Amino acid sequence: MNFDFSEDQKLLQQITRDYLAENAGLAVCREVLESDAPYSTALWKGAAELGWLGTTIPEEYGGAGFGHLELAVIAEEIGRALAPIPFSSSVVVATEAVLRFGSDAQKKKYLPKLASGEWIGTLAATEATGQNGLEAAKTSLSGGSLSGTKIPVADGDIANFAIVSTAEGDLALVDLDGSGVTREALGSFDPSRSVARIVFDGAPAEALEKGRGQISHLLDRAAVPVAFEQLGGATRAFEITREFTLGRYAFGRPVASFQGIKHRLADLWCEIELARSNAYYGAWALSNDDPELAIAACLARVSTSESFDLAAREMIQLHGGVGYTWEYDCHLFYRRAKWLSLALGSPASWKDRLIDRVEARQKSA
Amino acid sequence: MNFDFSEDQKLLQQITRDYLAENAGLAVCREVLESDAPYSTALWKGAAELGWLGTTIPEEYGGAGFGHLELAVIAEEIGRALAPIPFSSSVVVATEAVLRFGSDAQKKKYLPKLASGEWIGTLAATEATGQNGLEAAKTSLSGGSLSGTKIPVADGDIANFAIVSTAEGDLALVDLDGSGVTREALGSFDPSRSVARIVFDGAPAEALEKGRGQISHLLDRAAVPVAFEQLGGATRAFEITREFTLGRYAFGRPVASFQGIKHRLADLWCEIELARSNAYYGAWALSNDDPELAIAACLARVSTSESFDLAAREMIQLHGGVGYTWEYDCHLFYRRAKWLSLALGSPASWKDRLIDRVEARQKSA
Amino acid sequence: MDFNDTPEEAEFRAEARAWLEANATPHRDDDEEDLLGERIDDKTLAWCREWQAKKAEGGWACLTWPKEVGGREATPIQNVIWKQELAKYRNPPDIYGIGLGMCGPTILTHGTDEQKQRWIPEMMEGQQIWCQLFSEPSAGSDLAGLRSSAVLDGDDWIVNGQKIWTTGAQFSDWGILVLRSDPNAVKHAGLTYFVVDMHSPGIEIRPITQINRGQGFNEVFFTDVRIPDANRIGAVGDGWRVAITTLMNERASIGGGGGAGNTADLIRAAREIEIDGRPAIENAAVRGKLADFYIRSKGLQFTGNRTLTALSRGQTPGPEASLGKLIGGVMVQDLAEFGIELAGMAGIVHDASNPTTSLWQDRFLAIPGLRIAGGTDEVLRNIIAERVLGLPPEVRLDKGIAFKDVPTGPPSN
Amino acid sequence: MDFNDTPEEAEFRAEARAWLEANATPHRDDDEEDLLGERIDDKTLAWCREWQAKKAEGGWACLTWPKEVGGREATPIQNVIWKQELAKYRNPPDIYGIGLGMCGPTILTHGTDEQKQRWIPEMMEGQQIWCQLFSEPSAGSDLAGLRSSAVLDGDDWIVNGQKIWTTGAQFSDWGILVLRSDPNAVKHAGLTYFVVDMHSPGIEIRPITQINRGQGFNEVFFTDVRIPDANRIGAVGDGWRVAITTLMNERASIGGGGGAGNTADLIRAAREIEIDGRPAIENAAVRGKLADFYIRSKGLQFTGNRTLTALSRGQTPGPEASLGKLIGGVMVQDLAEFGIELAGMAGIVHDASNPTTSLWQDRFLAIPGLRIAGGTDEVLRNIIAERVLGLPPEVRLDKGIAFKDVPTGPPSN
Repeated sequence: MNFDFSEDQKLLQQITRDYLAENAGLAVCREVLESDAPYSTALWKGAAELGWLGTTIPEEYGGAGFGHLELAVIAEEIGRALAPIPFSSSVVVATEAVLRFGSDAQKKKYLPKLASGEWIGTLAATEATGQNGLEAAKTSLSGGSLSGTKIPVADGDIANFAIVSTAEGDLALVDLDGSGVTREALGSFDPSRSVARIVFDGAPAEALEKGRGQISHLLDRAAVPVAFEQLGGATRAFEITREFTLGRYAFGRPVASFQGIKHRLADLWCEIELARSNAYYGAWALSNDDPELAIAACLARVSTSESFDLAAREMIQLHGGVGYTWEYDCHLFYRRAKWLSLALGSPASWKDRLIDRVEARQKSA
Repeated sequence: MNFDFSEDQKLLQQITRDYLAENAGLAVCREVLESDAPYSTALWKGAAELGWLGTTIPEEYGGAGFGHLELAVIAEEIGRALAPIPFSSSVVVATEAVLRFGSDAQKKKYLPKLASGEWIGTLAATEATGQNGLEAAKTSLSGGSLSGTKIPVADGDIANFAIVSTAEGDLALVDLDGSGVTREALGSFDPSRSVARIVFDGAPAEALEKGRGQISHLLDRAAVPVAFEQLGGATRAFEITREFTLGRYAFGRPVASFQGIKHRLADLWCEIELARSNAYYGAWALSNDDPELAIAACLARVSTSESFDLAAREMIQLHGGVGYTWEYDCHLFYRRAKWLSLALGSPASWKDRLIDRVEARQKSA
Repeated sequence: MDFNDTPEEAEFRAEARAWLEANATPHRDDDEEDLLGERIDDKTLAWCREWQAKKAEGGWACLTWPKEVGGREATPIQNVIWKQELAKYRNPPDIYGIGLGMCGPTILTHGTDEQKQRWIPEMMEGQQIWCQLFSEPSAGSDLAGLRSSAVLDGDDWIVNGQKIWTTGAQFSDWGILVLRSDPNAVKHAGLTYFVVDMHSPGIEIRPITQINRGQGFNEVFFTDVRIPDANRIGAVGDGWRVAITTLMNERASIGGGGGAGNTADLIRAAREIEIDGRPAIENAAVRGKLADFYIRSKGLQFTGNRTLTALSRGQTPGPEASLGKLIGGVMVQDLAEFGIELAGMAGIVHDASNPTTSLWQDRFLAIPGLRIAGGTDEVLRNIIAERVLGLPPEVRLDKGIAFKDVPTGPPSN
Repeated sequence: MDFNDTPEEAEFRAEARAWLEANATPHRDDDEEDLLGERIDDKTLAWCREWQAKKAEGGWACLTWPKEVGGREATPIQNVIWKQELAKYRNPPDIYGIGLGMCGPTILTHGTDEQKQRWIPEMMEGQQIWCQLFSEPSAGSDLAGLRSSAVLDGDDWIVNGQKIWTTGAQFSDWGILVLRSDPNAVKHAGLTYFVVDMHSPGIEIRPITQINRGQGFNEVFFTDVRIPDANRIGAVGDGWRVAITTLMNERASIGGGGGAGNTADLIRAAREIEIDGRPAIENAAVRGKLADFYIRSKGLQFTGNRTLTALSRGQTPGPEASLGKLIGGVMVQDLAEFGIELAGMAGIVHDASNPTTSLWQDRFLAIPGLRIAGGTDEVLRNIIAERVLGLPPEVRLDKGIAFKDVPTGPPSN
C-alpha cells in the first residue's frame, strides 16, 4: 500500500510551490482580475519555461514526458496560487484530447505548440444554459466544415484552437484564429479566468482521429487534474482562514479559541481531507489507465468541487467583516471555486453520471 | 394580525397538559412500549372522558363541537406526552373523513362511537413498500364488497373500522370486526404505536358519500393536526435535552456552557420554531377552510417531520452515553419521531406534492 | 388565529393608505435590486431629502416618537403597518434609517433637553443625515474592545483612531460615536459616548469596496478631531450603557435579505432551464431542493407574523429576531448558489447575455455581506443560546482587568 | 502511488494467509450483523477461547508485542495485513480485544516485571478475559473527573464507587481501573491505576440495556472491594499518566461502523423499491442522495488507505483518525435513515415481513451508540481542532483547584 505521491513527486511539488510563491502571489491573480487582461502572459511564459505546459507531453513532441501524477502535483499548486492562466483548458483538457485521441500528424502539429505555450487550446462542448447531456451537441462537422454555436467556452477568447464536440459524436479540431470563426469574450464570474461565446460558420475543421464517442471519457480524464487544482484552492483557503482566526483576537483571546469557530474549522478540514482522498484515488486510476477511472473521476470531481466551494464560503464568514472587502483575498477564492466547480459541468451532473456507472457495475457484477 | 392561539385555546392547552402530566408521564408510553399491549386503554378512556376524542365532532353527534384550532392544541399536547393512543388514526384521520365526506347516516352511525372512544377508526391507504402515489390503490370496491390488501395500516390491529382507499377512487367504510377481513399485527418501529396488515376478501363495505377523489384532500386535512403532534414531540425533546445539558457538568462547568453544545441547541431551536410557524399557518388554513391548505399542509407536514426527527437524534447525541440506554427516554422520542414522519407518507413525497401545488398556483397566477 | 387587522389597526392602515396615495410614487418595473444600499448619488440624495421633508410635514417621519418632538406616539404594530403600506410604493434608499432608528432614540433616552432640541427636529425633517461610528478594525463581534481614544483638553475632547463599516459616512452631517476615554479602566467602564460633526477637521472618510465592487460602507479616520464636551451623551465612562440603547434599536432594524429569499424567481428559473432536455422543475432532485427553500422561506415569513402578533399585543419582540438573520442568511446564500448551479456550466458567465443567472450571481456576491453585517453566525447563535434559551454565558478572560492589559493579538515571544 | 504490497508486505501476507487457510473457518451466509457485540452467550465464549488458544499456539495472538512475551514484534502495517486477512474468515466476537489492545500494552509499558509475568501470558492465550473500567456516570467526556475512591488500608486498597460502559464485564476475569486516591489533590493528580480481580467480593455487575434492546455494556458497582497494593500499576497519584497509555491504544482500536456504511445495500434497495411506479434509483433526488453517500464512504475508505500508507512507512497514525469516526458516524446514521425513508410508510413496520427495511431500522437503532462510544462529536471535533489543526485548547475552569472543589452540578442556592 502506497497511497501517496513519491519523494520525487513531492520534490516537484516543492519546486512548483516555491516558484509560484515567488512569481504568483495572490497579487498576480488580483492583477488579472482587476484589469482587462484575460490572463497573466508573464506567468504563462514562466510556466512554459519550467516545462509545466508540456508535463504529460512526450519528449519527442517537446514535452517533459511526465505522467499524470506529476500533472496532478502541478495542478494542485496552480490551484493553491489561484494562478490566472488557462491551465485547466490547455494543459489539462486540450492536451489530453490530442494526446489520447489524435493521429500522429495531429500530435505533431499541436503538441509541440502546446508544450511551448505558443498555442492555447480549449474544449468547446456546452451549447446552452442548463445541465444538458454533452451528447446533445447540435454543432455539426461535415466535409471538413464546422457550423454551430458554443457557449460558454472556457478561455475561448484567448485560445488558439478548440476541441469541439459535434452532433456526429466527433471531437473536432478547429483553428480559432482561422476563417468561419467569430468569438466574443463574455463577463466571467471569476474575472481572473476568461470565458467566451464562439460561433462557427463553415470553419475548416477535422475530427480527432480516435475521438468519436469519447467526449465522456475525455471529461473523466480531465476531471482528475482539475480536481487537484480545486483541492489546492480549498487547502489554501483553509490555511489562510486558520491563520486569520489564530491572529484575530476578540474578548481577550484568539477567535480560534472559541469552540464555535474551532468546530467549524474541524468540519471544514474533514471535508477537504475526504476530497483529498478521493482526488488521490482519481490520480491513481488516471495514471494507471484503470477502468475504475469512470467512477473515480466522479468522486474526485464532486468532492473537490463541493469542498472548494465550502472552503471559500467559510473563508468569508470566518474572516468576518474584512472577508467581505475587495481588499482581502477571500473573494478571489469564492469566485474561482464556483468557476472551477461549473466549468467542467456542475457537481449535480457528475453525481448523476456516478450513479449511472455504479449501477452499471453492480449489474454486471 | 393575530397569528397565535386565543386565550381560551391556551387555557385548553394548559388543562390538557396538566391532565397528561398527571396521567401520561413518559412512563405510560414506556409501559405500552415494553408490554404486548398495543395502546393504553386507560389513557384512551381518560381522553374520551375529557372529550378529546370528539373534539371536532358536533355536539349533536356527541362531540365537543370545537374547531380545528382546538384539535391542534390537543394534538400538540398528545405529542408532548408521546401518548400511546391511536389519536392520529382515529381522532384526526378517521373522524375527519366521516365528518367531511360522510352522509348523514354515516355520520350518525360513526361519529358518536368515535366521540365516546367506543370505536377506533383508521385509514388504510398504503399497499406496498415505497413512495407510491396514493392514487395507485388496487383494492377494489364493487357491489358493496371490498377486496384487496392494505399494508401497513397504522393502528390497523386495534381499529374497529377503516377508511379504505380504492382503485375506483372511493373512500370505503369497512367494519374490521366483520366478515371478509383478516388482519395481523406487525412489529412496529415504535412499539408504543401499532401497525397491521389487513386483507379484505369480499368484506361488506360502503363508500363515504362525498369521498370520491378526496384521498389527497383528506391527507391534507389530517396532516395539520398530526403536524402539531409532531411539533409537541419535538418541543418536549428539546426541553428535556436543554435541561439535561444544564444539569450535566464536565470540566467543572455545565455541558450547556460549551459553545459547541450551545450552538447545536440554538440551531435545533431555530428549526423547531420554523416548524412551529409553518404548523400555525397550517392550522389557520385548516380552520378557515382556506384553499391555501393544499400548500400549508405540505409546509407543516415536512417542517414538523424533519424537526422532530432532528430533535430526537440530537437528543440522543447531546445526552451522551445515557442517551443510548433503554432506561432513558430518548429512544421513545427517536422511535415516535420516525413513526409519525412516515405514517402519513414520507417527507420526500410531501415535498414532491408541494412543488406540484406551488407550480400549479404560479401557472394559474 | 387570523391575519386580519383589529378594527383599530384597520383604521390606522386606512389613514396611512390615504396619505400615501395622495403623496407617494408608485413602483416602477425597472426598479433595481440594491441589497446593500450601494448606489447613492446626488440625485438620489435629493430625492431622499424631498421625500423625508414631505413625510415630516404630514407627520409620518417618525411614528413611534413622542408627540412633543413631532412623532405620533404610534404603537409598534402601527409602525409595522406603516412600513407595510410604505413598501407598496417606490421609496428612495433609507438614508435616514440610522438617524431615526438608532441615533434619535439614543438621544431621546440619554440626551439633555438642549441636545434634543438641537438635533431631533432637523433629523426628523431630513435636513441632517446621521451615521453610526461604533465598529473598529479590531473590534467587530467584540464591540466593547474598541480602542479609538478621547482625551479631554479644556472644553473639548481630542479624538484619534479609526472606525469602520460606517454606512453613509460620506454624506452624513452628524455621527454617533463611542470612544475609549480611560484605557486604565476595565473594558466596559472606560467608554464615553459622543455626537460628532462629520464635517470637523481631521476626519477622513474612505469608502470600502466590497467583494461585489459595491461601496456601501466606509472607513473613517480621526486625527486630532475636536469634539466639544457639550456633544457628550451621558456621563464620562457611561458610554457602554448608552451604546446598548443604540444597539437594541439596531438589532430590531436589520432585516433578513428581503427579495433575495424569493423562491418564486427560482421556481420560474427551474421552469425555463433544462436538464437533459426536460424542464429542470421536472427533476426530482431540483424539486426536493425547491421544496426545502420554499418551506424555509415560508417558515421565516410566518415567524415574522408571530413577531407581528406580539407587537400587535404591545409586547416588545426580543432576541428571537436573531433567528431570522441566522437562518435567512444561510438560506438566501444557498438559494443563490443553487440558482447559479442550475445553469450548469453557463453559471460561469456573468454578464448581460445571461440575465437569469446573473441575478443569482449578483445575489451570491451580495449575501455574504448581509450575513456578516449586524452579527456573525457565532454572535447570533450565542444570542439565541444565552438570551432566548438561557444557557450559560461564555467564559470571559477580559473581565476585571484594565483594558490596556487585555490581549489583542498573539504573544510576540 | 499504488495499492500493492511491498515485497516484504507480500511475503508477510502470504504467511498469514497460509496459516489462516489451514486453521480458520470460512464465512457463512447466515452470519448476523452485530455492530455492538451484543449477543455473546456461553457457546460463543467457548468458541472465542478455542480460537484464541489456537492463534496463540500459532504465534498469531498478539502480533505487535515483544517476542519475549510471545509476540512477533510485527510492524503496524503487518498488523493491518493480518487483520485484513483475518477478516476474510469467520471470527467470533473480539472479546480479547480490550485485553490485548488496551490492558496488555499498558501493563507492558507501566507494569513491573512481576506484573507482566503474572498477567500477560494468560491474557495472550485467552485463558483470562479482561475489561476496562474508566468511565463513570458523572465522568464521560471528562474522564479525569471520575470519583470512585481508593483508600489505603494496610496492604490493600478499599474501593467504592461505580463504573459504567464496561464492555464484557459480565464474563471478564480481570479489569483495569482508575480510581481517585486523593480528592484533595488537583483533578489529574489524585488518580491511581489498578488491576482488579473481577471475581472479588463486593463487585456487582448489571447489564445496561441499549435502545435497541442489546446489552453490550455494563454498570459495575464497587462496595468495599479490596485490591492488593501489588495490583497497582505505576505510582500512587500517577494514574492519569498510565491511563493515557490505555486511551491512546483505545482510540486506535475503535472503528467507524463497518458494514453499516455499505452503500451497495442501499443501491440494491433503490433498485427494488418503487417511487411512483418506477424503481427509486431512477428518481433524481434518490440518485443525488446515493451519490452523496457513495462519495463520502469512498472518501472515508481512501482516507483509511492514506493512513495505511503512513503505517506502511513506519509512521504512527495520529489524531487524524478522529475524522473517520466523526464523519463516518453521522454518515452511517444518515444512510440508515434514508434507507428507512425509501420504504415510505412501510418504514414504520419493523419485523420479518419487511426484511430490507428492517436492516436499516436495526442499524438506525445501533448507530447512535457507535457515534457516542469512544467520543462524542464535540470531543472528536476538539481533538481535530486542537491536536491536528493546532488551535488553542478550551478555557479550563477545573485547573489548579482541589478536585473536591470542582463544581459537579448546578449550585443548589
